[in-house]
Amino acid sequence: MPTLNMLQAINQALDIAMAEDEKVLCFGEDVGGFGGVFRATSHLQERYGKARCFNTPLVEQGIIGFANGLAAQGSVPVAEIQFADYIFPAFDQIVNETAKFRYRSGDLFNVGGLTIRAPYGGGISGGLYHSQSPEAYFAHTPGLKVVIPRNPYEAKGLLLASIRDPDPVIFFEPKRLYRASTGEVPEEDYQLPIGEAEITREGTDVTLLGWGAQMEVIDKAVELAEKDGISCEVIDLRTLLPWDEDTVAESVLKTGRLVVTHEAPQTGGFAGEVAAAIQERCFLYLESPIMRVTGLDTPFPLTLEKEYMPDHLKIHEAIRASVNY
Amino acid sequence: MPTLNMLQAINQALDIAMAEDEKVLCFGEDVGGFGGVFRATSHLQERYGKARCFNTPLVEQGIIGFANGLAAQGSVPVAEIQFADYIFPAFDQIVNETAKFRYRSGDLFNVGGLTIRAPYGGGISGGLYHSQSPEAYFAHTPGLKVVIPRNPYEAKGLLLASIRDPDPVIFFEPKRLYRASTGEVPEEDYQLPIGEAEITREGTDVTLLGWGAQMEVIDKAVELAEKDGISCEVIDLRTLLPWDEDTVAESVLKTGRLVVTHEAPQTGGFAGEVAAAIQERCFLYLESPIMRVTGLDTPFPLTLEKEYMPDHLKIHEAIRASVNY
Amino acid sequence: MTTTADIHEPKFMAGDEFSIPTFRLLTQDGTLHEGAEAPELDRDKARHIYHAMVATRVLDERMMAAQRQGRLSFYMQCTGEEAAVVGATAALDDADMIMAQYREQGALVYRGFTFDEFMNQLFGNELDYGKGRQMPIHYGSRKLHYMTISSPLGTQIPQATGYAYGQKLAGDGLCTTVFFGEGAASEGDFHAALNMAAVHKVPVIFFCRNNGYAISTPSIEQFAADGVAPRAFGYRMHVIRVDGNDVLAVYQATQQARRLAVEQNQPVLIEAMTYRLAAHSSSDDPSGYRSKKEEEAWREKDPILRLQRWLIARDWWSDDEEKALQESLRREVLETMKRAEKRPPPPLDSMITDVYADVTPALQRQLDALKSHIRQYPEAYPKGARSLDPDVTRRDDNADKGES
Amino acid sequence: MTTTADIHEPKFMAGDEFSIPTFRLLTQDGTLHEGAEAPELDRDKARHIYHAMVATRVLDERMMAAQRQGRLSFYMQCTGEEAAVVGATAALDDADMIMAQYREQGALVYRGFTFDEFMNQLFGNELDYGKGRQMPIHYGSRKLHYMTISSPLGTQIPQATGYAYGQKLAGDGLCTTVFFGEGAASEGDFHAALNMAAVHKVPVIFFCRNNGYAISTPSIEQFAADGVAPRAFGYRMHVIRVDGNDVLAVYQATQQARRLAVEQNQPVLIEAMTYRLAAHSSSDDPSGYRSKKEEEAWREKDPILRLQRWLIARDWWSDDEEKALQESLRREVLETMKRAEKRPPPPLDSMITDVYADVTPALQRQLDALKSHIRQYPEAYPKGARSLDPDVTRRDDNADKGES
Ligand SMILES: Cc1ncc(C[n+]2csc(CCOP(=O)(O)OP(=O)(O)O)c2C)c(N)n1
Ligand SMILES: Cc1ncc(C[n+]2csc(CCOP(=O)(O)OP(=O)(O)O)c2C)c(N)n1
Ligand SMILES: [Mg+2]
Ligand SMILES: [Mg+2]
Repeated sequence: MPTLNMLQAINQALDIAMAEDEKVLCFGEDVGGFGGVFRATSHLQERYGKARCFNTPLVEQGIIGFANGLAAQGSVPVAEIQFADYIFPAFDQIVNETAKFRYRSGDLFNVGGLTIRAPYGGGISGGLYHSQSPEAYFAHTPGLKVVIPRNPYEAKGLLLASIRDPDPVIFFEPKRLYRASTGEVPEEDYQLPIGEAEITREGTDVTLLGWGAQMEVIDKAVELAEKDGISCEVIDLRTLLPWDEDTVAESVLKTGRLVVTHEAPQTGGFAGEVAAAIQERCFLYLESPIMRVTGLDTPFPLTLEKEYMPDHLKIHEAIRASVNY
Repeated sequence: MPTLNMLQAINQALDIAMAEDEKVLCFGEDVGGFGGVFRATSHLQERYGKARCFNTPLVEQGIIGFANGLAAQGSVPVAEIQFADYIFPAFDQIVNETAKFRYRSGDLFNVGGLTIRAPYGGGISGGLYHSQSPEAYFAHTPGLKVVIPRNPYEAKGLLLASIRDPDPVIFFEPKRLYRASTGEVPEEDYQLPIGEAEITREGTDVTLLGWGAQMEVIDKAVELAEKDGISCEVIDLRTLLPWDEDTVAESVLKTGRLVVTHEAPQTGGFAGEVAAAIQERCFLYLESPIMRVTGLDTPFPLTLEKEYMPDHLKIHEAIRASVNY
Repeated sequence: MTTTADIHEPKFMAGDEFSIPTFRLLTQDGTLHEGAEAPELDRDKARHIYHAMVATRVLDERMMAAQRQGRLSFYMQCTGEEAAVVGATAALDDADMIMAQYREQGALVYRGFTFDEFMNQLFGNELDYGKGRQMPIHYGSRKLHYMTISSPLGTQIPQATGYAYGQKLAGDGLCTTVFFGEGAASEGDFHAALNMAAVHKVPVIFFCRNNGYAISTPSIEQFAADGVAPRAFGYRMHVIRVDGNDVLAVYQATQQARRLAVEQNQPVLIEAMTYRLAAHSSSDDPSGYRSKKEEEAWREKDPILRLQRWLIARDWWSDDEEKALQESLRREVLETMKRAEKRPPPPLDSMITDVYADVTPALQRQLDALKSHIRQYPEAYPKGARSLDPDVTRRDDNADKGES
Repeated sequence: MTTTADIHEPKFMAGDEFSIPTFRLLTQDGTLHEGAEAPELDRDKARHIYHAMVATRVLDERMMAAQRQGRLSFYMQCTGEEAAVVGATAALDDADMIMAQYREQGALVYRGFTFDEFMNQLFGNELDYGKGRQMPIHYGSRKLHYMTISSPLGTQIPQATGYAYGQKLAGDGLCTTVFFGEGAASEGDFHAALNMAAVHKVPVIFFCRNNGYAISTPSIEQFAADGVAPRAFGYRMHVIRVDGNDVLAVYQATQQARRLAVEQNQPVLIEAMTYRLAAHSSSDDPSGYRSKKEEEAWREKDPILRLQRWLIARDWWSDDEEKALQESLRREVLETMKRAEKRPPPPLDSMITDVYADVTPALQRQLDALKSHIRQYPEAYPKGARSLDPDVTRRDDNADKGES
């Protein structure tokens, strides 16, 4: 199997989707001839023409408004927002329109064909506006699906599934991993399930839950914890909305402990949802409080980014605190 | 003391703030001569002139962009968004700009003078787009303050405090109570503290937490519960960001039980944050899981609104479930 | 990049260098303006247009009355603007997509949306295609190519650009027409939509109803420019301003705009100058912000009367027919309203369907919990409790949902 | 409401009826165009302008080189656009607010932002006014009335309208100038800003740097119109298009725009036609989307050389002075860079200050927890661990933060 980085895997998924279905279109700022500022859409315009892969004017609310209309018409738009930090001008189109299109029309119309791709997350010296993790905003919005891959293999399979999913999907790509994460990726077409978490490591003492780039960080923390003799079960949530409560709850019923981590600020972050739901379902089995290892409740910093990040050391400490509670 | 409804109390607060400080300006769609579609800004243009109270063009992102600039200049804008459902076109200006203005500039510039008022919430047969409770989106945004009053007295005191607060405040007004909630309101200028929850009823068996229009609903549920012999402590959170964890935690340490309620959909709603934080702080004292009574994870419906709402009966059932766990 | 001339003295322009005239054909008497020629329009089509305008007016008047009586929670009239919307719709192919704001019921009437269909939406009953989820007036019809209305203003404008781009790729010779008010044109989405349409050469018609007001805000507080039309120059887009109370002019302008859109992939902006004769909605009282005198002046420009006079002059219409039409329409409104009022609400399950294509396990759990709660307190939730009763025959959700 | 003429035949306009000329004074030789007159500009001011343009160029070249060497994480040049920004700034009152996009370092140089101040921001050290929170090039200076840059595009445009409205109410005779690219002008915020400024008669100058590209996107894929200037007609706003590489023309146009803004509360749109000669940023390589030939053609229109020739022709500048200036600037850049690199990072406490006016209890708890964590692993957080050391003398946070 060829070894690809995450960008190559994403590019391959787009290529497969466009080759298979001429209704699939890719567009966004600099997405056309240039292939996107991260080159995720490289060569797609060459292969599928300017009508199907193109630059848009610089207006995110327009990109998603346009994409909503296209999807309603029956096309399968894959719209790129250049950085997740710049998805907010499109917030109204996403939260009031995309998310509610099918419901409000009684399923006369829907924008299920829509996929929104956006690089997100920190660790690249991006400061306030090239580092944000806005997933929790969208995970509070019924009607959307929110999907985040942790490595190239997952990226390809989940992106293909997202494009073909009958509901609109926001696909956040951990940009820190774009070139840093490499792995074997089958050349052929395959899909990974949306709405299902994956247990990436089995263990008995504590459950670790994360998504995206945090999975790598969790793995490093788990290595440290296993040296302390703590057996960790690791879950990649993969889909934040609708999220796979059952898999997480079953794991916690077994381990009795849960640590959830994300880069976004703690207050109102998605770890809160997980903690709330799991304490309710697993109350009598919990041996220690569910812990959250997250970004600080501040905008994203630059010089002190390392200090801000929920890194493996902080997660390791949380694992210890959870086990020794 | 005169009896006012919530709109009159809000109008009085704006009047006092404008009379006291000529830097205070009120604007928004239909806010000028007409006094706003709910008449919250009645007579302000007459009294303070068109330069200080005026209609804006119909563009929420412009209203808040304009307000951010005004606040940075040293004015004290009170911008109205006609319905909270229409705040999303301004999401970028609020989340990327308002919230981060002071931090990113190292306090060279700030928009602390800004207050954004918006009617929110259901119960008025408004369907998807005149009923939403978007507070959780903003409560996940460090740099903002989010304040919600439960009655006319609170509305006046909290709004005056918000306008004068050195940080930007989003002030959500439970529109179902605009005319329905009446009460004694002192004529003079007074302020209520931002960032402090209020215990509105003391009790020993279970803590009930809410904000805005849900406080009235909680009170009805508590009446039922007290008939069952359950002693309820009721807390109005009042400020969602930054929220008063200490007051809630102290109460739960005493009662051992917590029910949180809001109208917004459950997943990713602010009750999740409260549950996550409180289970961590009060773990050993909790006698039952923290329960959430919220809207469904759907857009807001119309005909079946009553079924959707987290009403007193549902809260009463949750109280029972919590106590009988 | 630009290729314009040079000047060596600073000279500011402000758009007063040119002006955009108003295209008119019919006078209020029903005669043609001097030099004007009527568009090709046969008797049947002219009567169809007229019938749709009158039916819209009757529906509006009756439903506003019903709202005043407390039978309906909310209503919005389009009185005074019937010519703009019906005239435009008549110029389109019936399969062209229409994306409306909320004051375009005339387009639906023209395309054959029945009073029953209107009523089911207005009363949010079990036959409402929207399953009782949105406020009254949020109509939609898939079979009539009329996108379900959404309350947030302006959002439909870039959606129309996208929809039409899809139509262009599909190559089916259709276009999209999007209606919006001069107020909504202030939204950022308007700018995005027109610019993208011009850049990507999209077959879309942007139809602005400039009716003078956005709720209480007069258009002079909405923009400083001479209307919305001059904005087209900023996108290098074709534009025409038309008398919105002149159905013949609107019809002809839209017909030609459609040709530009479909044959040349040229988006077009049409600004129809008209007036919102009624209140903004049943929640509004315009006496707080405009004069009776102003309203009167516009009432004299009634677009329906104008067309009627033209038809009568051509012997295409008569007073008797008018009387019969008015009566039958009124009767029909009352009958359909009664039917719709009596229909049961949508079933409880409709609370969680259509959030996603398939109901998620979490939503199913929430519904199940809600159902057992309602079983405990059936009197508190009369609408919901209905569908718990196993005797209630539930309609097949998928039958006749305006699909075809 | 409009007051235009009537027509009785449908006629579409598309803005080709008029065109917006380009205002130019200086030829590339440094001579005046025929019929052109130089603006009033004394020797000192002309040299100040020239100095600022050259200093900006030198700073850009050196810092991009430093970035290439890995000394700096990121950089953005404004090469080729110095005349547009410095010329405009020179025409303003020094107390006028400037809201920039990110390619307007020339304005700061002109107003006296020192190389030390630039470097402290670029290296995000403890002297950075922004406390090391934003990426390089996000400068701000309160004392120089230069709003701290924010990366989201377009957001500063309506903010400028609001700021200027406040200035108008304050009655201090000042205005706001907001700079943005032709790409950013596609954002919805642009539309909001210009419309609101025209309606509310706000003393604001919208200065569009049309440099042909938004990263890789050429302006023909950004808009179909002849540049950004014609949009002004849509708002009934004064507009002028100017040769952005002609500092005299930019200076004079801005001077007159400022007069319209401050004396008549007329907002003005200025479109400066120029070219982004360098890459978009240090992360970009333009060879993927444009030709060397195109770049060469524009390199010949160098705005600095053009002004230099004009100055030399008037005996206001000499080759010797040029040499001395270049040398001293280069030396200064190197010295200040070295100083800034060596400075420590901002203290740990700066992680939680300025989120709110006062640190909240929750944030204090988060910082305390972070501190004890760092105490456990000091080697893992070298920057943070520094400020735990009680020996490190921490700077008074409030001293000299560009306040006055
Ligand atoms: C985004 C958004 N903001 C505000 C509103 C509230 N609102 C509903 S209608 C209206 C006025 C619309 O005026 P216009 O576009 O001119 O249409 P008209 O009512 O005149 O037909 C307003 C402000 C809304 N529905 N959506
Ligand atoms: C809202 C937003 N969207 C996207 C970006 C990413 N981005 C940064 S610069 C840029 C191009 C800007 O082009 P233009 O406005 O013409 O300015 P120029 O770089 O040419 O000076 C883009 C797309 C951003 N910073 N903000
Ligand atoms: Mg209107
Ligand atoms: Mg540019």
